[in-house]
Amino acid sequence: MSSGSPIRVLPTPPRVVVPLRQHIGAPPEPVAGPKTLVSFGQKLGECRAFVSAPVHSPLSGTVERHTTLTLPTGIRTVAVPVSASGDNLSGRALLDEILGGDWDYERIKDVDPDEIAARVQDAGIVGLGGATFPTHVKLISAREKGVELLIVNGCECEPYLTADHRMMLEAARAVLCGALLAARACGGAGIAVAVEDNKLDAVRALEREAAGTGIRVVTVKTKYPMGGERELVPAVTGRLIPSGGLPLDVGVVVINVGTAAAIARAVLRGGALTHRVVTVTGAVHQPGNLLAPIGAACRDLLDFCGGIKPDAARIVAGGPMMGFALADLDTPLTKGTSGLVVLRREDVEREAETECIRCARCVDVCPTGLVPTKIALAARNELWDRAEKLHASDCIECGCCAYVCPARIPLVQLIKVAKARLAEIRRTAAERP
Amino acid sequence: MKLRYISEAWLVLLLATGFALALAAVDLAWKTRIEENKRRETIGQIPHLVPGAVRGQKEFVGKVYVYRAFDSAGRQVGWVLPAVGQGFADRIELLIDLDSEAEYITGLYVLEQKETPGLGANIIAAQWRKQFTGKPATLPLHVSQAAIGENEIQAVTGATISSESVVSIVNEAVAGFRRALEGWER
Amino acid sequence: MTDDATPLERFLRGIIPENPVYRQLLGLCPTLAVTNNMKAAMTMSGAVLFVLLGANLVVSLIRGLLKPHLRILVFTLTIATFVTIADRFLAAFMYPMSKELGPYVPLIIVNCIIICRCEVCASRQSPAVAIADASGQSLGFALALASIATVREILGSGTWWGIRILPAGWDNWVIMVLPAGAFLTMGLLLGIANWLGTIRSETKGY
Amino acid sequence: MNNAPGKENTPLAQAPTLSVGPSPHMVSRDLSTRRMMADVIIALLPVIVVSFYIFRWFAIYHLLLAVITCVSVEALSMRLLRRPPTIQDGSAVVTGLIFALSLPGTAPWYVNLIGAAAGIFLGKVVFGGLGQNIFNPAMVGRAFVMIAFPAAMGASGYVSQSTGVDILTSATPLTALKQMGQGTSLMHLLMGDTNGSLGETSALACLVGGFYLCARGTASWRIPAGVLLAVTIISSAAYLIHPTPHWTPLHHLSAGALLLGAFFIATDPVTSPVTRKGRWTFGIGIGTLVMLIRYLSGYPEGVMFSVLLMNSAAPLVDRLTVPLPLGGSPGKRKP
Amino acid sequence: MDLLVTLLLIAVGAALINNFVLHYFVGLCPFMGVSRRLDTATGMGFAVTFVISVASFLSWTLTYFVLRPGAPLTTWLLHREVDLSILNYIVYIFVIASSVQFVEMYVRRFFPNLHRSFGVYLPLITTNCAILFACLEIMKHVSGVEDPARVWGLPQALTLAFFAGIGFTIAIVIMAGIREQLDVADVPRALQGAGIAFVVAGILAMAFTGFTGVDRGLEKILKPAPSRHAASPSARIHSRGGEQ
Repeated sequence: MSSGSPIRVLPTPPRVVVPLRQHIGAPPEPVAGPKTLVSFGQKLGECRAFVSAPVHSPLSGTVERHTTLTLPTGIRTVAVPVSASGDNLSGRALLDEILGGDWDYERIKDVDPDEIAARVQDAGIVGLGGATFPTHVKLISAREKGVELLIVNGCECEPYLTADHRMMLEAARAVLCGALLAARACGGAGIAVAVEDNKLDAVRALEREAAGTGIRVVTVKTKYPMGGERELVPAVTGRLIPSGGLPLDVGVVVINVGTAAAIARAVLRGGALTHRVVTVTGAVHQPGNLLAPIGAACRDLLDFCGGIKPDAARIVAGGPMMGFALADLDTPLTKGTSGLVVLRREDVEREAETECIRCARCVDVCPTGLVPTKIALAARNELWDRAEKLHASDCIECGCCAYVCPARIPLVQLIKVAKARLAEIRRTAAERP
Repeated sequence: MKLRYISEAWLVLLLATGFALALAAVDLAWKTRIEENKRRETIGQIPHLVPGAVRGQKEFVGKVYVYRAFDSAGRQVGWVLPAVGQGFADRIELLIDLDSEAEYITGLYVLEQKETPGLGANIIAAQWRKQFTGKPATLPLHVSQAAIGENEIQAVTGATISSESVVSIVNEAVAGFRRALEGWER
Repeated sequence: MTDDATPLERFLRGIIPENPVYRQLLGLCPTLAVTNNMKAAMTMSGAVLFVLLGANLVVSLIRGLLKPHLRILVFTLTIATFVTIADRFLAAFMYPMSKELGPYVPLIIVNCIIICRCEVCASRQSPAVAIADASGQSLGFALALASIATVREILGSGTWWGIRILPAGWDNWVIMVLPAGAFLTMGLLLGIANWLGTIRSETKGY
Repeated sequence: MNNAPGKENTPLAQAPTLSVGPSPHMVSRDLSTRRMMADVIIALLPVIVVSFYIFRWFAIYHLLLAVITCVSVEALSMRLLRRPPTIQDGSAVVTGLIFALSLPGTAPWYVNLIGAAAGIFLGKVVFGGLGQNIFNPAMVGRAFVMIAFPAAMGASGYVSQSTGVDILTSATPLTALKQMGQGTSLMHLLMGDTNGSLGETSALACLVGGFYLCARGTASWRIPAGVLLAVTIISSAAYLIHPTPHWTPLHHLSAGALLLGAFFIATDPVTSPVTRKGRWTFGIGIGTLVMLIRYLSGYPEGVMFSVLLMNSAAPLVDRLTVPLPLGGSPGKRKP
Repeated sequence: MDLLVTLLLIAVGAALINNFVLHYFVGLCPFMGVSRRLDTATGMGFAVTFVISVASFLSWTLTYFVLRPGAPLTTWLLHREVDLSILNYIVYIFVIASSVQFVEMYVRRFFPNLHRSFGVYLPLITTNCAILFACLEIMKHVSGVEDPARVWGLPQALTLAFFAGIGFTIAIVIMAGIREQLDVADVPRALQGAGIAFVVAGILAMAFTGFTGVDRGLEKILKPAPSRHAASPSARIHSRGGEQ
């Protein structure tokens, strides 16, 4: 729906609320107190822990009193509100600053590999595909373990989202630049960009820019959840990630296209991660892809897209399969928000749940090869050892099972419960010597 | 040590003795009765099965186990051949009566069967068993729907398998007995 | 489960509240195997009554002299003897019934009801109590068997105690006299018993 | 979800009809339990039409009686159990249809009534209703009456097409084979102009409906494939050892309730395994048992028993065929 | 060859057609009691198979040589035919109790792993009627059988016992699988537990009815067709002469 609309820049909002904890790992500590003036790209949160990422101000302005809020993901965090003041880049200038302009492959050779990870950490880059795992951690452990291949994930993680697609079309060079840098940081891995076969224009754009760099552009089948590592890595390399393992275990590291572009910007231009491209789609008047400051209220994005249509019933941060429903339109945009999908009433209306008739559609669609219905039943009856035997912990929560379930059973929720409970059991077992 | 065992075991020994005595008494008192019950069921059937017979006597013809039926004058009037085989549901035990030349079947009695009640179990009906009377023992019998031929038996309604079982048990037993009889007498 | 119950209480308890079949799920093999007609079921109940009475009485009489580690041995010996007597009696005086019951009479030896009563009651109580207990349990057993046999014989043969009670046009449910019918009847009657039990406790409770 | 204090906390009312729900926020609309049951009924139509044509009023009468009985027993039981009514899901109708189609046309009314009631009650209600049952309700009902009324369940007559009114007394093709060694021509088996249970006579009708069901995805194609594979292999092997020109493997495939069973009865999702391997195992198991019963047992046909036997093994099959997660051996979990 | 066929028929009969639990109702207590979980059910099944084989071996030996009317050992010792079959039941129950003891000791000593997996069920087996029932079935074919050709030898007895155990295992394992699935089902309250287990057993018994006659079918295939009635009329008349 929005794949044809070029990336537009959200005009600088008067106020942003930047949550400090937007990633997996330790929360950063606030470093800009209330009433201090901050400039574009200045740190608002600094981190001590390794697995963490700093947070930067997306605009110049004044810090207000910190608040706490709960993100749709359920994470509770301190947030730093900043009121815009002074000069802020906007429009074309901002787009050029972040994605556009000239990206010189030659300069990459001169960058010290250790330097890359440090810059990435300092720029607060996390996985922008939605996982929000701090990227520097990934790069450093990839280098320690030694990887052969860096896959740039150009598959949209969910249906309806087009942010990555537009990114590859409009900023192919930035993406590839970031990929080259990341590969260098990993100790010189080969690079493959994986693009779904419904985005052939992006493939052409990438191939044009990739000429002479040794980067392969690989097309993969368009099939949700191809954006997940567990599906993508086998599709590209033929190697299966072992149960409970990471791509690293098979010598692969995966980064999102947005992340790659952010790496390029951080290393070559010294810019922090302050904006991201967000797809706003569904029941809005002008769906599109926006370059928006992290911390901007979702309301601002929706208003910029012409506002929501009258039959809108639910707004989802992320995609329709795994995203989180917003309870509040002022919820800030975070690093991991790849889209805002406005669903109509008829999309979200559910028939009443009925008994499972064991039709096994969930088994047929499960990309991980699990038996969702049985895990869900085990979870519902609190039979955790049975859930364990059914490999509940391997679920990637893609939601395919619940999507197809004719009995409308909330399979993913039940499996999530089982996963959480099993993790807890494992933790207690580990603590007990 | 040993003494302790005995001191603990005396009760068991006493009880065992008491029980043994009781059992011995039971055995003595009822044994003949039980034997009679059993006899009445097999050999005791002979006077009802073989016309003219008053008593039967156990006999081995070759290796085949059979009863000879005698009339009051002590002449042999027939053979009673116990036979067993697989029915539809479980084993079927039969007594097959043959004339003294083992040439004709003179009767059939079902000792034990567990066929489907109301269906296969109808093989015990006298009406059905009567068909066997007078059938030749020299030819294998067949089950048919209409029973026209000399060696044909009409199936019990809806229970072809049970009927076939009976017929094949009869065939096999009679054939075996006739072979044995031949060898035995030479 | 107080142990100071009077013989009468013991007797009554065995019939419904501690019914060996419906409440304790004991003695299941005969319950299912011999209940395709009333006569067989009642003969079996009689045999169980005899063995249980005999075993309970003997065990109760010698309870003071019993060493714990010899207990099971003595129980088994006693029960096996009484069962043999019952079996021979049937063979001598009720031969067709003895054939019909077949191995289920000797199987009384391992019928859990009897071992259980010897263990729980007779080895601790006076002969009077033990006899009351044995009669109560046997009566409970008989009632359970009768209930199952009634359903199975009526549906399966159209008769009750050999007397035709359903009209001649009745097509017998052969399944009822076969093993499958036994299991199904038992399951459903058990369900009904539980259901009645809950209703009773509910009405008592409020 | 937002419990931040102060002005950040915008009331929901400002966004008129914002609803919150768990992911995934969309569901596939083209499927529901009801739709699946409707699919089965649609797929059964060719079979039903053929049975109307061949058995005339017997078919109409049995189908109506069985469906009415099933639906009313289910409605009644759910009321007795004080559970919400479940008639609207259509599964009782499907049970009734399949049960009726598995009856011989000459079965007396009470056989139909008792079987349908036993099927719904013993096969479904006592387990807690749709989705919980272990055994296929229609087959439970049929087995119940098959064992209870063996005489009435022998298919003893059907209406001849040519005369339209006469009842032709003849054995079913498999009974004729088993008891008299007589074959039946493939054409008859295909078109259904033979004696047998109402829905089983026409192989063609079963195939048409079955393919629709598999194409719709309502039935898993693996189960019928497994059944037919096993039957083909076993009957071919037997044919090679002991050729019987009047009864080839093709006859085995198209006679009796095999196709009806493979496509409509074995594929009952509730009572079959959910894993892919499990479904193959289930189908092959049914096919093997059918051939075992046809060749060896006292019964001419064994689809019903085979389905029940494999139903009973389905939980085990499911348990033994839990697939490994993608790329995983379960022991290799990272701490 | 004939013996092998006979053994095959006994095996099929004991394991499938006349399954101890589903046809004879013996071994119901463990079948109902120990079938809640698959692993314990399997353990129980194997334990029963083991004990039933040992006990049947002992009871066949004792019945054949000592207890039955005209038993060789007794006759040799007492110089006359004595019928000790009144002691059958008492002997069997002690044979069972001691085989359980013996099996337990043996398994504990030599197969500790096995003992861990099903050792706990061994004491429970003493009162398992399936074992006694197997002894009684063997007795039926050994003691008091008038036709010596039909007296069972050890192979028949052991085949019956072992495959009865296998049949028990099949039944209890299937039951356990079903009950594990019923754990997550919404069974009406009054039927939960034993009630539904009985209904399942009933339907299983119905399903196992399908095996009826398999032994007969096997027999037909494996045993050569009964030889035709050989004797010719002339031979018959001839034989008649010597008879009177």
